[in-house]
Amino acid sequence: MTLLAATIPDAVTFVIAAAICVLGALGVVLSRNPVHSALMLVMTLFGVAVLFVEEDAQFLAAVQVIVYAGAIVVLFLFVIMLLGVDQKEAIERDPLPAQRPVAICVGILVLAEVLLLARGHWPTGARSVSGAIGSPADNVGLIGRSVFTTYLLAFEVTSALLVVAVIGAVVLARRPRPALGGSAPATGPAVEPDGDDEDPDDTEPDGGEAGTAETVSSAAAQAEDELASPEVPGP
Amino acid sequence: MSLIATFSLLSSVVPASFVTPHVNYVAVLPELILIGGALVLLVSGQLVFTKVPTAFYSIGSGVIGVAALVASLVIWHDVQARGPFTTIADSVAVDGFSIAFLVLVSCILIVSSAIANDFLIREGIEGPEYHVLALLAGSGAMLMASANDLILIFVALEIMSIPLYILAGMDSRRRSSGEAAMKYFVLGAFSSAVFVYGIALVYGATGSTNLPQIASYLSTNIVTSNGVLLAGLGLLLVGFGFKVSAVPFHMWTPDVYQGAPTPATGFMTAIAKAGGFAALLRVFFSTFGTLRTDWQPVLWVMAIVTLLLGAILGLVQRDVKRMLAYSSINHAGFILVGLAAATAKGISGSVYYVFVYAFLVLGSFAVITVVGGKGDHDHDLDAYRGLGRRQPVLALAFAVLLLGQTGIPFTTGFFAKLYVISAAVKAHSYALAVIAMLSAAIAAAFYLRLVFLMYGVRLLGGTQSDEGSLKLPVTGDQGEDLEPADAAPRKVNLGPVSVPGPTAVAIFVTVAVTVVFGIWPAPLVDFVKAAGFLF
Amino acid sequence: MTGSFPYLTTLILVPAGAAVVVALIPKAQRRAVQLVGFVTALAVLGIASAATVAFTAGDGGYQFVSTHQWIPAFGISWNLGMDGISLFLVLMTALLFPIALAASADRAGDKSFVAWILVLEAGCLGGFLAIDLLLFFVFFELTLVPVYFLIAGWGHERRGYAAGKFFLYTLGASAFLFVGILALVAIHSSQTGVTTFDVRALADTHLSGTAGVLLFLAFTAAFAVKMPLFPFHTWSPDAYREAPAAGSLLLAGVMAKLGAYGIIRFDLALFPRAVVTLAPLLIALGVIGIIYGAIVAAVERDLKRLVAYSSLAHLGFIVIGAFALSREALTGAVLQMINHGLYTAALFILIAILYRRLGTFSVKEMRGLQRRVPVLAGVFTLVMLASIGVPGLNGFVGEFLILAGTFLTHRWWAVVATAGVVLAAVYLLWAYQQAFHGKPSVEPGAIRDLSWREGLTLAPLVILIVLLGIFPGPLLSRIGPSVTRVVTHVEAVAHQRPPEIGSSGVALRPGGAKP
Amino acid sequence: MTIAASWYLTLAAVLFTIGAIGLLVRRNVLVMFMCVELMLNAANLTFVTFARRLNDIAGQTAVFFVLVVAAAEVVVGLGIIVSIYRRRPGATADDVHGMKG
Amino acid sequence: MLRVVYLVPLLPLAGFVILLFAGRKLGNPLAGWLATFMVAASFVVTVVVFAGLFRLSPGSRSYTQTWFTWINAGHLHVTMGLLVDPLSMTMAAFVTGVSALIHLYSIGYMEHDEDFPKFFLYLNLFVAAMLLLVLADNFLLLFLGWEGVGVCSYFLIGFWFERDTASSAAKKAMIFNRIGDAAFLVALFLIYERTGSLAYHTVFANLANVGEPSLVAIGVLLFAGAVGKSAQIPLYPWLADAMEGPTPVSALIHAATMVTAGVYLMCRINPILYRAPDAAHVVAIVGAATALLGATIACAQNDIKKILAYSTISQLGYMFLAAGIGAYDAAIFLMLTHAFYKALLFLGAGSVIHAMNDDQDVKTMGALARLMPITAVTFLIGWLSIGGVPVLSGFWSKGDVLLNGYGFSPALWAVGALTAVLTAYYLGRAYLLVFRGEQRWVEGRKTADAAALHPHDPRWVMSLPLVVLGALSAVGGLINLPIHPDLDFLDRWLSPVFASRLFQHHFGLGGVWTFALVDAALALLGVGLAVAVWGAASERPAFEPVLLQRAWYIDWAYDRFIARPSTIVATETASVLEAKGIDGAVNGFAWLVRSTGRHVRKLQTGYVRNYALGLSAGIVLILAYVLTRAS
Repeated sequence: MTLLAATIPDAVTFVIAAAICVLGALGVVLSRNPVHSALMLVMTLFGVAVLFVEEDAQFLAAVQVIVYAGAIVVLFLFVIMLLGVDQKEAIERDPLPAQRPVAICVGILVLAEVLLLARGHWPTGARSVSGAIGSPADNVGLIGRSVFTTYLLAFEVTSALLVVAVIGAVVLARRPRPALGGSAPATGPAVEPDGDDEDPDDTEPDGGEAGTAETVSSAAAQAEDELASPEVPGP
Repeated sequence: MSLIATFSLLSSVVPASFVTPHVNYVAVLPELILIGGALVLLVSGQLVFTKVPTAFYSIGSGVIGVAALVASLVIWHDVQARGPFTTIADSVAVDGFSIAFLVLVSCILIVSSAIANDFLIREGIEGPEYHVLALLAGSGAMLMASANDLILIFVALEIMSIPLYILAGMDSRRRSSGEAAMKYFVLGAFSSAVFVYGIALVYGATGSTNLPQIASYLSTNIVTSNGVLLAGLGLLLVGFGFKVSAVPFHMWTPDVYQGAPTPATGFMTAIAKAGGFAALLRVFFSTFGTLRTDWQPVLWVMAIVTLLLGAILGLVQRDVKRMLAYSSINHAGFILVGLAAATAKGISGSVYYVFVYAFLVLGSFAVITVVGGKGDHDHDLDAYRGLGRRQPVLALAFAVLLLGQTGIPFTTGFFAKLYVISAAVKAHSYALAVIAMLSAAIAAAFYLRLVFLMYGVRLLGGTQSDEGSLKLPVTGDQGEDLEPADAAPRKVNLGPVSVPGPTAVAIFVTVAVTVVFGIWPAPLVDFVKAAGFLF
Repeated sequence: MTGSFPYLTTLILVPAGAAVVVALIPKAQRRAVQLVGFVTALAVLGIASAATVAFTAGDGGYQFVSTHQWIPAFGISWNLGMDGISLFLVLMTALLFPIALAASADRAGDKSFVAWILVLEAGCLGGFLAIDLLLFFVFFELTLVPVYFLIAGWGHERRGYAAGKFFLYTLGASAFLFVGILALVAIHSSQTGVTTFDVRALADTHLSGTAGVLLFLAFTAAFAVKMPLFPFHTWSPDAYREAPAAGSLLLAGVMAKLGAYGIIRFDLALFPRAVVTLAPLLIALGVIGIIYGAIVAAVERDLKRLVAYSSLAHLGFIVIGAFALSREALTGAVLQMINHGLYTAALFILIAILYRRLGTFSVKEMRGLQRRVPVLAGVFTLVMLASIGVPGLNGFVGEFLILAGTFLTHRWWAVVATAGVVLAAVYLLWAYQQAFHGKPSVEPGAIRDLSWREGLTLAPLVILIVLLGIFPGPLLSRIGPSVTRVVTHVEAVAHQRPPEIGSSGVALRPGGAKP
Repeated sequence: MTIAASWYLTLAAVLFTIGAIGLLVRRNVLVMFMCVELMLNAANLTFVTFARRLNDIAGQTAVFFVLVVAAAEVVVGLGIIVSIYRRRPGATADDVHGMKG
Repeated sequence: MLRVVYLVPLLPLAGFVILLFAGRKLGNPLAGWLATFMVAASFVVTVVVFAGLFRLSPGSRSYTQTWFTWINAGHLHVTMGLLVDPLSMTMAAFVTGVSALIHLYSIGYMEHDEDFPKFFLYLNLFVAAMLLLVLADNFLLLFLGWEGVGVCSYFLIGFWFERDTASSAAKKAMIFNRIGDAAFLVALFLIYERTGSLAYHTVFANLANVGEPSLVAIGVLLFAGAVGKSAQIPLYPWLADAMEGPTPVSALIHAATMVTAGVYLMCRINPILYRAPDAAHVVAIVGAATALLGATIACAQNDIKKILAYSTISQLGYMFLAAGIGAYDAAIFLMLTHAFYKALLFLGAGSVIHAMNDDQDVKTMGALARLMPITAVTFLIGWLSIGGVPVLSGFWSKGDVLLNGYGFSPALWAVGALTAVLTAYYLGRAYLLVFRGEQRWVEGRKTADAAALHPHDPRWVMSLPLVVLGALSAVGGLINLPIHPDLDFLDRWLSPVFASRLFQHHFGLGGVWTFALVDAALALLGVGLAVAVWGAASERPAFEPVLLQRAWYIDWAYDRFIARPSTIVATETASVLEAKGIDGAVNGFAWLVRSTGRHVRKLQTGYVRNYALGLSAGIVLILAYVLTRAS
């Protein structure tokens, strides 16, 4: 009924945008192909952008489209292509049988709890503590102002965050350095035979049940790993 | 601040009634030193064309750490003189509490840079990245400690965490390192999403993200329908709980600790505990202190579960790093005990605990780094057999650190426990206190197992009976149901262990701190007592 | 009344410092290590004797009190004091350590061994001297570490198991003590506003019935395990068995007393009402311990474990003495702590000597030793008789006082406990018969009798065993006043207690004929 | 008269939940990250809505920061994925479970 | 003169100390001579003190010498001090005297033993302890001596410790004694609680305000102690086994002195028994029963020392009977004479055993009279004396007991009389089998050396004691002739101690004479019986029923119903309750923690999605809790 209380355009916009968001979100989760997921994500992002406009956050709406849809998702797609992991994921059945039902129950519970807690009166806080939103025209200016006043420090230190991101990308994407001494150099991507996923080189067998079996196998795995390190020509 | 200039040009549309807040640069000097230092370190290598030795970067970051320490102490005197204050539009609080953590983080950086140095050389990892990331993470931790605004806390949290994700994945030759990074990152991202949502809800419920304003709002108005507020609070707790690896948000801990490069693990433990608890304590105690009755029970339960689970699971580990991971969970429980008391004494107790634990854990992982040997492989219990004979000094140091974690008198660990437990007792939560101490006793079992392996097993000229003592079908014994060593022909180095100089110094420092402040804790106690009075 | 010379502080610091010195001596210098260790132990003995001489008999209060701030923020201070109860425990400790070093000649050059022994000495002395609750706890805990290393590093086959069990069991129990101490202090400071751990101040904390009982239980849990008291004793047979000679000797001789001492010093002083309420329970446990220990010992084939169980029995006596709340019994308990220390130490040394000769602790593998090693057998007999409690030897005086005093307050328990006298004879005589009587199993000259060195090690103990049996006066006259203080303190509360526990109040005066 | 906040916030909560569930059920690490993005967007929507209802700009600014953080996270996350995939192409989140217990 | 009394116990003690450190150097026989000298000297001192005491007026014949405070705690104040009064001096005199003789005898008896010095070491210690026992001026010091003699008897029974029988016998003796001692201790506690002291005079002075029940309890408990020490029912079996010790030991400890300590104790506490008649009756009845039991068993034994042992038990029963009815002087009188003739008999037996190469079976002896005349004669005197043949010492002492017994209750007299007959009979049997009849010690014994046996009287060191004791047994009665009031020296000498508490029989002189005749008749009946049965034959199964040979199966019963069950209990306790129960609980807890860990760790699957799920579960829980708090 509150919905009806709203003006028709608003209501229509909201309903459509909300539908887009939810469908997109579901699409992200349900589509087997990561590329589709990414596209679905874009859909949601657009929906959210629309809602931003509805909520007088024009600047954010723009940023949402430019940065999120324009940059982040594209980044996703690049990686997908780069790694060629666009093969379908079999989502009919989950190898961890309990996972999916439990997950859904948990999700529903969280949602239910949040809604129950809110029970309709969400915003209870003080009004315009750090300045009013003002007219759409001023939106950018006001955000800028609050960024450089209230959130000055936060804004400045985000620079550090970005530096971290850059370094991280460099460090992680860099190819493994030739190992010194012990394990042989792995200049190319050292692809490992599948099937020994159980035992990465330096993990111990779970100590609990004193089974010679595991320990020996771990020793074996270790040996195998020593052999596995030498590089195999990249794909 | 060129950035400000450029941006202010862009936003020239807004009316000129624009005054940037006054910035007290001294107040954030340590953070600035770290960030700036990190950047300098990063580029310095590229400016010269010759290959820069790793030691250079290590020394550099060490120096930067010292500078930060000095700066922190300067602020300390400032506060002593003027009392606590806030600056940069109330987004930074400068009080005894934050300074305690500034000092701590600086120390952590100094010590760990020494440890990392030898590791990087040994493993042939070149370039400044490790140190740069460490410094930036440090700055994040510092910001978490002094941040006075939820948004800033969130940004700081990320500044601290993301480098840790990267550090965890840094040893690309060990597959477990990548696995650690992945797990840490996925869960970290998940938890921080939850955290943001929590902030959003709190914001909605209180109308601000600024801690003092939230506090004043809560103290002045009675929130009639506080559902959203409490939900937000709960989600914040999730975010923090993840960082400090409190049960049930701990599950990343063992895997990440085991997979990450050992020195990184030590650094990660110390820094994450410091930053996480700094923010957790400030937000819950000072900001939401009025809601004490609402969150205390949660923390109470959380503390108990954390204590017990850490102790019990640590008992069945073979991998030393994993074992210490669970031990760190147990310690997190102790720190939560201090918070659960929700008194000034409890807070300073927790701070004290974080403080001494940082050194204990840094030292311990330094030893593990050394014993781990080239390739960072030898982390099985067996690698410690007879260490007391092979490398007596190292073994002694490790023993001291382990006993410190056990909480034996005349180590800092004892007074840390004393501090938080007495706070808990003062708050009449006797059960919590007893459970905590019992969990410490359980945890002692696996510390002792290591000690026994180092000293009890007569490696040289060891008789059958000696080995026999390792596989008795009964409890209290050293690692019996972790299958006896001779059943598993692991290739662990049982030869002499060489300790590189810087690491030796670092270990010595940690041990010294442990023992000296263990015997004469008064100065540290007084220093930390001030932390009990937040801005 | 502080002595001009800081006896107590030096008592603790000398061995501690020496431990560091020993740790710094290069490994090769076994001779130096041995020398430093032994000389230090003797020096401590000297200081302790000096303190004993300087001690004013007839004054029941704390003497040589020395107080220094330690952690002002917590009201914790380096607060030492000595009264009649701790005096002789300290002296005994100071005596047993050099003996322990001498008894483990083969290890005495082992620098870490000596260092740990010295640390242990510092810890034990600190425990007996501290009158600041937390300081006491610190030392109480600290003693675990050296013992752990002594057992783990130099013990017998199952040392790992034994050491771990001992450490964890004790640590777990002292968790309660820890919380108890803090709770007591919290209550006290909430009442008076002063945060202090000083026993004398805490003694007049007003505790509600339940609070008192709970705190009492928390404290007693730790002490009971440390002693050990039935049924918290099962770590002791293993620990005693696996520990090296010096370890078992000090565990039984000194560390067990830390527990008993804790009961007398803290339980009685701090929770009189709870003590009066729960005394029957504790006495019951003590008596059960006496009987039970004797019974189990009777079928024990391993000499060291046998002594462990006999200790269980003897400490049972000490416990009932402590909780009988009569001056005779309490005096007896304190005296018995000394006595037990002496003859148990002697027993362990003798057993260690036998082990050195025969390589076994099992009486099944010994036969007719009296023919081969008559002197050793003679000493063993004497010590055995002392621990059986034959009058004329030290064991008897304490035992008699305890039982007589207990009889005044808890008649039937005392009667049952007296049965322990018979049982003690059973198992010790049995063991003696197994090992020393019968046709010798070893050839003449196959094993040596007591060497001079061993003889000298045992001599002080033997002399004291006889001397204290005939002439315990000097001890009693110094223990007495302090004991009187404690008992009167408890009685002062006892008079306000509900009547049903009463009757002993009257009986505390013997001779008052009752219908 | 506009739409009541409840609708937006409920929608946000729903998005958040979907994102969370997605992270729990999907095995492709990339998709898991996308789900995280969903959750962040839910948070953003919440912020903006509150900002509007409280007539307070801070909420919008917060979104701004969340965007930055999200960007940084994605970069690093993708870096990690790349480094993992290099060792073992086509690995899903489930394949990486060498360390346990 | 009295002041030198401290020398009495200290001289033997000094001997002990000297032997302890120099025994091996002195060696054989010097050590023996030293020990003997010490005891003899102590005897001399005793006599001196005795004389000194005698010179005092009867009323003031009590002197306490306090050395130092032994124990002083709470209200308990115990001194080390000696009490000199007629009773203690009488005891001291005969203890030292007899001991001296037996020491002398031992020099010969033990000459071939490799542990010769140790033997005298123990003997001296024993004498010292015994003297402390009798001279103590308080109960605790008495208890010290009491335990001391017990320990010495343990050493001496187990002197030949390489024999398992010996060492077991020693242990048995010690344990039986400890049982009695436990009762003794409880008695002491009760005395202390009621009177606030343990010194004789204080205790006896405060008896007035002690309730009779307590007194009865004290009396009975002390008697229980005495029962252990003096081998009365039910704690007597150890004494028979104690014969494993060297014969002089049996003579000294298990016949003359230690075992009579119980009787001494009963006499010492006469004030208590006087106020607690019930306790006294218990003493009398148990004593009578034991007397009869011992006598019956002695009739069927073949081991000469066992015969004497049971005879001792029986005689001790007599003494307790006397003490119980309040005829303390009679008890002491019997104790003295018994010390003479029983020591005599043991030493005689000792010489025989010596001559027989340590064979003790009377059935394989015989016809030794002409080969060992001195031994035979003295043994004969001993037999007749103990049998109560007129004018020999036994006649008077036993007569005294029987007389009082009848005066108290004819039933007791009947038991006593029967015992008297049996006594005369079984010792007659022993004498006849050993010294008369045809010799059976060649064919009777399997051992090859049988032919090589040349039985003969021992050398003088051993014969002299025989002769002296023989003489004493013969004329010992003189010290207390009831026939005329002026002749019962002992009674009058002891009267200050017992005073009016003595039992007064009301027979005139005539009555006494009639009883004397009856006693004589009984004795002769016994003797006649013995001669009739054993004069010729050596095998009379009819007179040696198995029941008696097996000592009424009492030992068997002890083993069956006490020893074995308790062993089982102990084993079970150790293996089940201790190992599985208590220690099991401890280890069980550790196991619990550990297995919890082993199971909980399974949650740590390694799948990141599981971890995320756990995290979400945490969220759910927290929100759920928050929900309860929300308004």
